[in-house]
Formats: sequence, structure tokens, C-alpha cells
Amino acid sequence: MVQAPAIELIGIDKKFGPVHANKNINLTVSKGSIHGIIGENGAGKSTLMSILYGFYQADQGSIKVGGETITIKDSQAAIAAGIGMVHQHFMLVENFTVLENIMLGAEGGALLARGTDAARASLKQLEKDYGLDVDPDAVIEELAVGLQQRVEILKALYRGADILILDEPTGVLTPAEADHLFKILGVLRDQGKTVILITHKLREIMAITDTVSVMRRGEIVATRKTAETTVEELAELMVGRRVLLRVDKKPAQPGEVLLSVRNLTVKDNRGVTMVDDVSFDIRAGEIVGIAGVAGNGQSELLEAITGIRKPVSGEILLEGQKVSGLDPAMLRRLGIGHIPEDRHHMGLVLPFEESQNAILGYHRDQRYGKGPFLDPVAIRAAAEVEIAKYDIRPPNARLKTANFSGGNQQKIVVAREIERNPKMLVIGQPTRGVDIGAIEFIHRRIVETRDAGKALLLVSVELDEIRALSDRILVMFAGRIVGEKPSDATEQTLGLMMAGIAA
Amino acid sequence: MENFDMLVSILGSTVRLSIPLIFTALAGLFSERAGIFDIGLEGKMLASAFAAAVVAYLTGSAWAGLLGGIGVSIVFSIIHGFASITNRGNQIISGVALNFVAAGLTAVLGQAWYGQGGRTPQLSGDARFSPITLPGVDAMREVPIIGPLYVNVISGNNILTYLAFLAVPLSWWVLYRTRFGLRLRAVGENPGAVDTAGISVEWLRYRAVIVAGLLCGFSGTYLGIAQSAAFIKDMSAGKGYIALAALIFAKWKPVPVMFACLLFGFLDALANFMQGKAVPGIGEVPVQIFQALPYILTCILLAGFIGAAKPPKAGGVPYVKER
Amino acid sequence: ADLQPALVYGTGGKFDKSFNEAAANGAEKFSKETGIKFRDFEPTSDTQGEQAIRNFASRGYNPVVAVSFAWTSAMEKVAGEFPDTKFVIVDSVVDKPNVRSVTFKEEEGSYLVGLLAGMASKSGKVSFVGGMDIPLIRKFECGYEQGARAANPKIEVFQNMVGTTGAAWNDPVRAGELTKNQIDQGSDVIYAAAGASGLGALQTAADNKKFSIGVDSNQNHLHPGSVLTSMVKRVDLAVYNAFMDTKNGKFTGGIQTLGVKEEGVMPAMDDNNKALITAEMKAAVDKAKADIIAGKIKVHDYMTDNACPKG
Amino acid sequence: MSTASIPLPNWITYGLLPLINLILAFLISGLVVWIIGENPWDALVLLLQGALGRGEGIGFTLFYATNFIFTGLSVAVAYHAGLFNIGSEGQAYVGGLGAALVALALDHYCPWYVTMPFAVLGAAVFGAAWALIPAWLQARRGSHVVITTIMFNFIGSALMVYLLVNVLRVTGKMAPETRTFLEGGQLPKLDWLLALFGLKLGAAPFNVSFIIALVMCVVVWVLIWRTKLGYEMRTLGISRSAASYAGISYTRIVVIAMLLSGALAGMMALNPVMGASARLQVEFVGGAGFVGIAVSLMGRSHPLGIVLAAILFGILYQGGAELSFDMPNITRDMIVVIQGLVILFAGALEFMFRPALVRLYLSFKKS
Ligand SMILES: Nc1ncnc2c1ncn2[C@@H]1O[C@H](COP(=O)(O)OP(=O)(O)OP(=O)(O)O)[C@@H](O)[C@H]1O
Ligand SMILES: Nc1ncnc2c1ncn2[C@@H]1O[C@H](COP(=O)(O)OP(=O)(O)OP(=O)(O)O)[C@@H](O)[C@H]1O
Ligand SMILES: [Mg+2]
Ligand SMILES: [Mg+2]
Repeated sequence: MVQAPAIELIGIDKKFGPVHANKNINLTVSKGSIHGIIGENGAGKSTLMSILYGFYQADQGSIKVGGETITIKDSQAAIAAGIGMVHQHFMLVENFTVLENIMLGAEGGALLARGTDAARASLKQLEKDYGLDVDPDAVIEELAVGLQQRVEILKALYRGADILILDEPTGVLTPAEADHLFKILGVLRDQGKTVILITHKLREIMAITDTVSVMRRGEIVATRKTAETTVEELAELMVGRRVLLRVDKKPAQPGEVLLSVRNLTVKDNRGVTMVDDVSFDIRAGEIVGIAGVAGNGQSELLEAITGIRKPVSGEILLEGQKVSGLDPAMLRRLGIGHIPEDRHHMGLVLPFEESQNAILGYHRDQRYGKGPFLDPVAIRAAAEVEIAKYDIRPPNARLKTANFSGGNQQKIVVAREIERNPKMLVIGQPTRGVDIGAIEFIHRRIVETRDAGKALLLVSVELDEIRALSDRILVMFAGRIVGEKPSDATEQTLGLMMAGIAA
Repeated sequence: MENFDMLVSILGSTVRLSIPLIFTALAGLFSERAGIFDIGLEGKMLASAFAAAVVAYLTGSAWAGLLGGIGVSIVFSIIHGFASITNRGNQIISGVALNFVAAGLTAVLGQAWYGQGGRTPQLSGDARFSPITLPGVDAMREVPIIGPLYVNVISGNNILTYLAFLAVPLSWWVLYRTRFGLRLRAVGENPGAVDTAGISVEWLRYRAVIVAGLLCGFSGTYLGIAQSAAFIKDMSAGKGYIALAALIFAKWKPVPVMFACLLFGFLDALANFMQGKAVPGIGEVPVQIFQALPYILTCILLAGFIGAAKPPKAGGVPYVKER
Repeated sequence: ADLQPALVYGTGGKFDKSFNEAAANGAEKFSKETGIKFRDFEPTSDTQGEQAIRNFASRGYNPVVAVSFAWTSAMEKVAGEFPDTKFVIVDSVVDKPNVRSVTFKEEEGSYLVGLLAGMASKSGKVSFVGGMDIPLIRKFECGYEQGARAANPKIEVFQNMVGTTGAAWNDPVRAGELTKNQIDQGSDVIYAAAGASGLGALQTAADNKKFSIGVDSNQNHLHPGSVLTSMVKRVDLAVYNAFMDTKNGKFTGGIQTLGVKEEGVMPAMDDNNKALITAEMKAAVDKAKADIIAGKIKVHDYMTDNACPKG
Repeated sequence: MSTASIPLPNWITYGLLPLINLILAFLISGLVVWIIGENPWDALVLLLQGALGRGEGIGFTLFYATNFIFTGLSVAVAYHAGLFNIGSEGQAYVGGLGAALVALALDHYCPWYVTMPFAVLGAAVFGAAWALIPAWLQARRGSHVVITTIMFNFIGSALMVYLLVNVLRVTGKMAPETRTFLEGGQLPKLDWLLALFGLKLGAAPFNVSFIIALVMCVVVWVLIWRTKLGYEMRTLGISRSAASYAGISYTRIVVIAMLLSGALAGMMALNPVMGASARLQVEFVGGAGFVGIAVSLMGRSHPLGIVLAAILFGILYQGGAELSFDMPNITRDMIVVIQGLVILFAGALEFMFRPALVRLYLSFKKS
């Protein structure tokens, strides 16, 4: 007899208001396999899995688990059906201990006392079975991200999950940690569990999965046996056309040192040192990339250079002049542009109309209105020029910014910052959540800016992007610059440095 | 000895004035630890004081009054929940709105039913919670130091007073030793974690605000039919806000909440006591200063000069899954 | 034309068992005797008074009686707008030809209840709880103090005010707490002149088995055995007279001051407090009354100099 | 399907939705009226007649509306910067002191039109001053402005009573209030304005402050939508992180927004103090600061909406007074109930009907 598949999704459809996140999706995952799902940002992977986990409700479609149709009206139902999920954004209570987090929702009785001992015991057991050790009494916010993820996996296993969904688990891990995770997943599969692994990293898919499904714009466009496909084919399926994984650019012509960072130390809001005694220079006409796993101080470094966060010590010099401690408005006037890492939280005010966002940060400029006043006509005219030049669609300066797609929103930010002709441009995650067409466009603009003799600092968690754009690569680990490599350094070399293993 | 008697008197007054604060602040504690800010404590207290007084008057039973007070207070809680949990409205606006509704409705109904300027009829006997004399009072009277404290501060309060002090450890126990408490604390920090653990965020938060309603019911009842013998228009007189301040001051923890409330109660008692008396070295201080003192002090406390207060992380933010 | 009298209360509500209720009683009495109906209105906030007075005047009500000093400025304005309407204000003075201002010598009545308090006190300490801290209430207090001292020169008199805003008339909790403080300090007779807040004072006194003294209306029945007496202020008489005088065409403007002599203020004696007032006390009161009328005793009016002589 | 991000046309968002919420608030108020044994329909008719039936009623309606325009603007300006100022009540109260001091100082020497600009300034400065500490606490110490402004309402009330009772009161007079201002300290009535429409103002204290209020509406509109400062306020109000990215100082904007908010609240005092009673009295604000919250929410924080909402509440206040006169069972506290319900439905429950409306709208568009 043929074994029933672990999961069968039939005709799943989901809309978030105007966004059609999942379109009539059919997917089968066989028991005891590792099934990969890849797709670009915003393709609908998380949405689909959250539906399976009962976090969202599908508008249409049905779900079979182990051959039986069940309705998953909430996560409780999913857990009961043996499904566990590790979310892209961890679902942990930060000021709780590991034990409390694991017990939450599976307390084993109205009073905590009894359940606690049982939980402790089975945690020990899981630790032994899968090599997932973590101190049960540690408080989550004091744990490293890798350990937090371990807690998430333990949470799922503690609830008796047979089917484990991991949503982009490696985004926050170093390559070495990722390899360790994959080993654990292998053990889980060998014990008969089913794993669904979401990622958009092709390397990972090839390394660990048995089968792989590709999502694009809310649809599953293909499902392949991993052994029978190639990286190139998957990439093409993902973006819908042949991809050029490199950027055309001439060698850099570095000029004078424009920006110097000297012994910079920066703390985050909790008072933890995130940037630790960092020094480097950037010359006019070059792109310096900073590689590193997310959360190793890159964000704080960018914020310090652009004046959003006050450094604790050290200094930043622009053309030899001390600029550390100045506020972002002042720095903009001195010629430091900034494409922020998160357009939704920093780069844009979503409820504003497009033209209003096109002046954000430069709104005090006299060309947008005399004295204390703003001149809407002038603002709109200026915005329309950028819209045309950057092919921002729809070409409507009065449209609410929230109603532009991710790629076009990012173009609004890029246009604003590049068109002010800064001496120095600080760029964080320039293409996160942006479709491939826009990626190419933005990359080209960045290279053009370099060729116009500007100094650029680029931070990205996408190693490919760093390697494609940078002229020099600095690797950041635990708040320190652990080394510098030329742009042709291999992924492996950089990966080891990002893990803090080699310099 | 004169001074000691004064102290005993002030302490007795402190206890009486702290009780509504303790109940109310604990109510706020449950609500806010679950992530629902509740600026409507004031209104709930007022509404339940009215309901308690009306029911006690109609039935002649203080216990029935308590039930009435709790019932109405819970209704207000549920409306607040409906606005801020189900409809994801602004919690502060909802609280402010309910304060107005309570202030207006109690006055309108009170005047329409009893025609005493929004007051309810005077209660007596079993319709009120009267002071209880604890055993051994007579024996204790002669004991120095402890005696007067026992007789005048510990004994001679009504049952709700003792319940308030019981509610403090009970709240602690519920919050830190039960499943409900674990989930409640979790939902105020990260509702997503609760949701993905298969627990309904909405229902959990509803239960939290209902507990808040329950406790406010006690405080309102205390005001209406224990501390006084009738409901009077606007009788909560800002106590809900003071309780809120105490809650912040106590960093959302049950036992410190009690001490914060006792502190504010003490200030109030001291203000009453110092009225018209000369402060050594300063002379007679205008009553207004004493009256404003709790509020001034709250601002100073809030200014964080005594250590910053960190509210529950998800507090005030509606849980929105789908945009 | 038919007589259409109107009455605007103070903000404590019609059935406040005190000041407003006294006014209502006066109007009821008139109504019962003459069969003429009257309209009344209970403002619940200070801003409402003026509109109510004007509304009555503009609808042809006459006379329009407003009790409470809170309507002074309102009365000044409206009386100017309706020179043909007769107005009466109680507890305040408005200098207009068509306005009769009725004030009471509260200090005299308070002197008498102070005398009783001084005699009833065993501890040698008596106290006073006032509502809003205004000169009028200080006037009560001052007379009370003087009376208590007349009974016992060594007596200690404490006083507290509930507050300084209109809310002070409506805060029995604080009044009760102040009373408790005073009791703790040894007071065994508490005189409350605090509107509805006073109910809290009387309640606390009763709960603690001390004497209290009510105000404005006869409040002796509230806690028989505990309420020693009440400083009755004949607001009812003022209202009744205003209606009656208008009916009989005998209305006069100007200031009327009702004291002990006019029987405008007096300590209430009835069955409820019969047991509490000894013959000796009764005699002392009667004598003091006579002396006041005769001018032999001068009770100081706080409002003349905003000061209360000590001792 | 979630509907929150599906856009609706403006006439629904700014017209129909608030209207539905308003109607609901009134329906429930009607229920309360019915519970206390009166006929809600009769009550409504009396209310409208009282507010709009005669010139004098209209005058009173506009007089109250003037208060609410100021306080509504006050709440709105803070709201645009992301601040919920519950302290307009106290700021208006203290603002009254500023206006009164100017009037007391100048009324002997100047005609009203000379006194007025100084009084406007005085009221604004005092109101702003009362918002300063909460603003500073919010900006620098992170203490929530909602709590601190509530505290400052209480403190302000204690302060004003102290001053009125002990400093400003006329000796020998009972009420804690200043002397009556002479003509030079009074704002003239706008009887000519109503006369243009053939109405008689009567005793209604509808005065020049109304015009100041309308001017302030224009000023606020320009400020919020046509100045760099307004841009910064709106940016901060929506996204604190975007503001810090743009180099907009949180402290500066919070303090400025609160000062402006306090100043507008303070100006409200001109209307009752110099326009109506010609003296500073205790508790003259009478809840207008709190009504401002409802007005601002109803009016969607836009000056035009605020004027309309203020007139609505003016009708409620004036009509309510007349109503309570004719139906003594319905006291003026009924207005507080309605006010609370309006805040509840227009504020906290503003989107209760949105999903249904979206569905209706979508199906309507399809067919
Ligand atoms: N809660 C939500 N409310 C509204 N829209 C949402 C929500 N979650 C996701 N979306 C939208 O649905 C689409 C699919 O999002 P989803 O998170 O499933 O993509 P993804 O493939 O997981 O992308 P990523 O690689 O960035 O994680 C996107 O356009 C996104 O903006
Ligand atoms: N938060 C939002 N609110 C309103 N509309 C939105 C929102 N997010 C997305 N949309 C709408 O949904 C459409 C799809 O959004 P999405 O971000 O998935 O675009 P996309 O197809 O990935 O486009 P692009 O290729 O430019 O990234 C957008 O064009 C936009 O009009
Ligand atoms: Mg995802
Ligand atoms: Mg996209």
C-alpha cells in the first residue's frame, strides 16, 4: 500500500486585502522527507505555511494531513494534527525563561507546578535525542539568536510535532550554525519526521532537501526532485526568466579618503555594545561592502554613521572633518545620503502621498518652499522628475505611498537619496523584498553613483549582492570588523569569517 | 505619645484611603499585563459604585450591592474589550470614552431615579459593609505600641478592606503560579507567541479585562457602600488615575502595587491631616498644595527619577494579524 | 396675570437633605397653601444657572428665586435684562432694584450650635468640617468657634475644609475621612457645613458614636442619637416669603438679612434630639438667643474683615 | 479576507463612516432617554429647537462651538504629532489666567481691540506653559503624556483655585472670581453677524472669539499641511523611526506640538472669560477641554471637520440645556453621556463598520 502523504494542500487561496498572497495552491509533501519551498521575498511562502499552521485562515481550499481532510481553524488544531512551525520572526516571549516558553500552551494543568517538572524531564530527553541542548532556566532575551531558534524547534517537538515547518531558519544563522541545523533536520527525517524548509537560498535547497517546490507571485510554479534539478533551473523558475547573477561594472577608481571611521563603539537601546571599536576608510569612487550575519552590528554601524544613533566613543570624519554626534539633518546637508535598511520603518512614511516622501529628510531645503512654508506645487514637480527618471510605477506623485509595490517603494527611496547628489551614500539592504527587475535597476544606479565619484558603504545580508557590488568587502562579526577581502573572495572564505572562525 | 496617636490615626486613614486604589491598581495590572491599557479604571470604579449603591438600596443587602457593582464594572470591561480587542480600536480613546459614559450615565440615572442631584439614597444597616471588630480588641487595647495599631489600624475595617489585602497575594499567585497567569503575562509581551501556541489571544485578553472588571467592581463597591453610605456624583474623584499611576510606579507587579497604593493613600491621609496645621519651619501650607501633592508626586515618579518603568511590550497595541 | 413662580436650586440637587431641600419645602408650602404651581430647576453644574434663570425670566415666570451664592453673577446679568421681573437671590447680594437679596446671619446660628457643642463635649475638643473653602463657610466656622468658647473657654476647636472647588460640596468620602481624623484627635462633636459632603461627616460621626451637627435643613432625623442638633437656616422661609410677597403685591427689592432675631437661623430641636439636649443646654441657648437679640452678645461676622478673632 | 487595507473613497471614510458612528451614538443616547422614562423623539425635537430655533439659541450654540473649536484644534495639533493631549482642560483653565491678567491690567486704559491681541497672547502663553512640563516629560523622560496631562489638569485646578480664592478674589465677595472687567477687557458680541441673517442674538454671549477661532482654524491648517514644521509633526505622528531617520528631533517636535496645543487650548479661555462673563471664575472651562477630544476625533483632526463637530457639540450643549429645562429628568449630564458615546464610536470603534462597508462597496462596484 502506498503511504499517504504527510501533507496535501488543495486549492489554497488567500488574499490580504488587495494583495493576492496565495493563488490556488496545490502541494503534496510526502512523509519522512525534507521538502524545500523557495521563492523570492513576498512570493507567499510564509503565508502558505502559516495557513497550514492555522495562523491564518485560507479564503479557499482544503488541507489533508496523513490522508485525512481536516480543518485547521487555529494553531491548536495544527498542533493536535502533529504540525509544528518555527516562524520567520520568532514567536518567543523575550522576558520568559526557555522553560516557560516551551510550556506556554502546553502547561499540563491549570497550575504550573505540576507541569514544570514534566516539561523539564522531557526537555532533557529531547536534548539527548536530537542534540538540542539549551539551559531551561535561561531568559530568552539573553540568548543568542541561534539558541533562540533552538528553543523554537524544541517548542515544536515538545508538543509532539511529526511535521516540522521551518520558515527561513538560516537567515539569522552563520553558515556553520546553518550546517549544524541541517544535521539536526537530517536526524529528524531519519526518525520519520517530515520537514518543510522555507528559504530563498538555493545552496541550502541543494544541500538538504529531497524535493523542492518553487513559488512565484503567490503560485507554485514547479515541484522537482532535488536530485533532478540544478541551481540555474531553480533560479529561473523563481524569477520567471533567465537571471544574470552578476552586475556589470568597471574596476573602481578610488580617489581621496572621504569617510573615516575611527575606533567607533556603539551601543543599542538595551545598552549592549553592538559596534565594538571599529575603524575603516572609504574613498571616493569605491563601494565598500559589509558582509555579516544579521544582528552583528551592521544596523547600529549604519545608524551611527548617518547620525540616527549617537556613538559611545570613537569618531567619524567626513573629508577630515569630525561629523560624529551630528544629527541626520545636518549630515544630509554635509552630503551624507542614506538608503535605510527598512523602508517601511525608516525610509518612508507610508500614509503620505508619494511626493511627500520624495522630500523626507530634505524637506527643509529652500527649493521645496520658502522660509517656514512648503510649496506643494514645487514638491510635486520635483517628485515627477524622479518618477520619470526611475520609472516609478504608477507614475502618480499624489498616490498614497502604501499603495506602491515593494519594488517601487524602494525606488522612491533610492531616487530621493541618489538624486540629491550626496558625497557619500550609506546603503542598507537595498533590494530586500524587491523583485528582480527592480534589483537590477537599483544595482545599476548604485554602480553609476560610484562611477560619478561618490563614496558608498553597502550593508546587505545577501552575500551575493555584497560580492556583486562591492569593490572591497569588510566582514563584521560580533560588532567587530574581522577582516577585509577583495570582491572576488569566495563565499566559503567569507562564510567562515562571518562565523568568526577565520580572519 | 501624642505623636504616636497621630501616627496611628494617619495609618488608619491610610488604610481606608488605599483600599480602592489597591483594587483598582490590581485591576489595571491584570488588564495591562495582558496588553490592554486601561485608562477607563476611573469610569469603571464610578459605574460600579453607582450600581452597588443602587442595588444595595433596592435589596437592602450589601452583598447584593457588591454583585451589582461587579456586574456593571464587568459590562464596562467587556465594552472596552469589544472596542480594543475585537475591533482593535485605540485603547486610550476607548478608556477615555468609557470614563465619560460612566460619569454621565451615573449622574443622569441617579438624578432621574432619585432626584438628589445624582446622589443615591442614604444606606444604613445591612445595606452597607460596616466595620468589623476583630477578636481580642479589648484585650489588646492596653498593650503598648502594638495595641493601638491593632485596635485602630488593623481592626475596625470592613470586610472589603481585608479582601483587598488578600487580593494582593492572590493576584501574585494567579499571575505567577497558574496557567492563566503564564498565558496572560505572555500575551502582554508577545501575542504572536500565544497565538502560535494555539491559544486564542482574543479570549485570553477578554478574560484579563473581565478580571479587571471584577476587581474594579470591588473598588467601586468599597467607595459606594463601604466607605460612604451612598453614591455621589463623580465620587471616584480621580482615584482611577492615581491607581494607574501607582501601577506604573510599581512597575506592573502585584506586591509593589500594594505598597505604591499605600504610599498614595498615606499622602492623601497626610494631606487631610496637615490641613490647616503649620508645618514646622514653613508655616501653614495652602490646602491646595496638599491636594495637588499626589499628582505632583506622580509626575515626579513618572519622570523616572526613581528608575524607568518598562510597560508590557505589547501594551496598547492591538493584535493585528492581517493588515 | 397668573402668578408663575420659579425656583432655581444650587448644584447639590433638590433632595440634598439640606440647603436645596429647605428651599423646595418653602415652595411646596406656598403651593399647598395657595394652590399655585411653581416650576423649579436643578442645575447640575455652575454653567447652567444663568441659562436657567434667564429661561424662566424670558418665559414670563415671576418671581424667579435662585438659591446659592453661585448664581450671583448670573443674577446680576439677567436681572438687568429683565427689569420687570422680580428676582430673589439667597445667600448673596445683588444690587439691582428688582432683586431681593436674602442673606442669613449664619454666624449667629452657628454661635448657638457651637454653644451646644461646647456643652455636650466631654473631651473639651470639638470640630468643624466645611465644604468649599469660601468666606461664607468660614463665617459658619467662626460663629461656631465663638459659641463653643462661650460654653467652655478652654475648648479646642479644629476645622477642616473638604476642598476648594465646587466638588467639595459633593465629596462625603473626604468629609468622612476628615471627620475621622478629628475624632482621632479627640473631637467628640462635629459640625458639618458642607452640603452633600456633610452627609459623610454625619455618617462617620454616627459610626464612631460621636455627636454631629447638621446644617441648613433639620438633619436631626438622619442619625437619631448622634446628630446633636442642626443649624437650620430658613431658606424655606426666604422662598416662601418671596412667593407670597409677590402674590400679595408686597415684593420689595433690597437686602434682607435674617438672623436669630428674625428667626432666620436657629438650632433645631425636635423629638430626634430631645434626649440629647439637657435642660441646662436648652436654657443656655435661650439665654444666648435673648442676648444676641438684645445686642449683648456680638457674634463676629467673618466676612466683614475676613478674619476670625481667636479667644 | 481582511479588509483593512482595501481603500475606500473619501466620501465613505470621511463622510458616511463618521455619520454612521454618530447616529449609533445618538441611538444609544435615545435608549438612555427612553430608560429614564422620557420620549427620545420629543427630546430630540426639544434639543434641536433649543439649539437652532431662535437667534438666541443659535448664538449660544455658536458660543459653545467657539470653545470646542479651540479645544478641538488643541487636541488635533497634538494628535498630528502622535500625542494624545488630555490636558486641554487644564491648559484652557490656566490660559484663562493669562487672558484675565491682561484684561485686568489693560481694561482701564485701552479699548477692547487693543487689549485683545495681548489677551490672545497671554492666554496662549499661559496655556502653552501648562503643557510644557508634560511635553518635556514625554520628550525626555518617556513618561506618557496621557498620564501627565491628566495629572496637570488636577494640579492646574488646585493652582487656579488657590489664586482665585486667595489672590484674585475681590474682598467681601463670596464667589472666588476676579472683579468684572471694564469694557476695555471685554470682547464685543457678534450681534451684527447674526443680524445679517435676520436673527436676534438676545442674551447669547456669542462674541469676537468666534472669529479668532476661525482664524486659528486657518492657521492650524496652514501649519499642518503647508509648513515644514507641520510636515515634521505629521511625520513624527505617523512614524517615530522615519522621523529620526529624517533628522527630525523628537524632543523638539514633541515640545513644540504640545506648546502649540496648549496655546490653542489656552485661547479657548478668551471666549468665556472675556467674551461672556467678563471675569475669571472657578471651573469656567466646564469640560470643554474634554469635549475637544470628541470634537477632534469626530472632525478627523482637520480644521474643517473640527468646526463642523464643534457646532454639533455646540448644538448638544445649548440644546441640552434647553432640553433639561423642559424635561427636568434629563439633566445636562446627558451631554456627557453622548460625548462619551461619540468618542467611543467615532474614536475607539471607528472602524467597526468598515469591513461591512467594504464588502458592500465591493459588491456594489462589481454589479
Ligand atoms: N499579515 C499580512 N497582512 C497583509 N499582507 C500580508 C501579510 N503577510 C504577508 N502579506 C503580504 O502577502 C504577500 C506574501 O507574503 P509572504 O510573507 O507570504 O511572502 P514570503 O514569500 O514569505 O516572503 P519573504 O521571503 O519576504 O518572507 C506579500 O505581498 C506581503 O506583503
Ligand atoms: N500595505 C499595503 N497597503 C495597500 N496596498 C498594498 C500594500 N501592500 C501592497 N499593496 C498593493 O498590492 C500590490 C502588490 O504588492 P507587492 O508588494 O506584492 O508587489 P509586487 O507584486 O511584489 O511588486 P514589485 O514587483 O514592485 O515588488 C501593490 O501594487 C500595491 O498596490
Ligand atoms: Mg516569509
Ligand atoms: Mg514585491
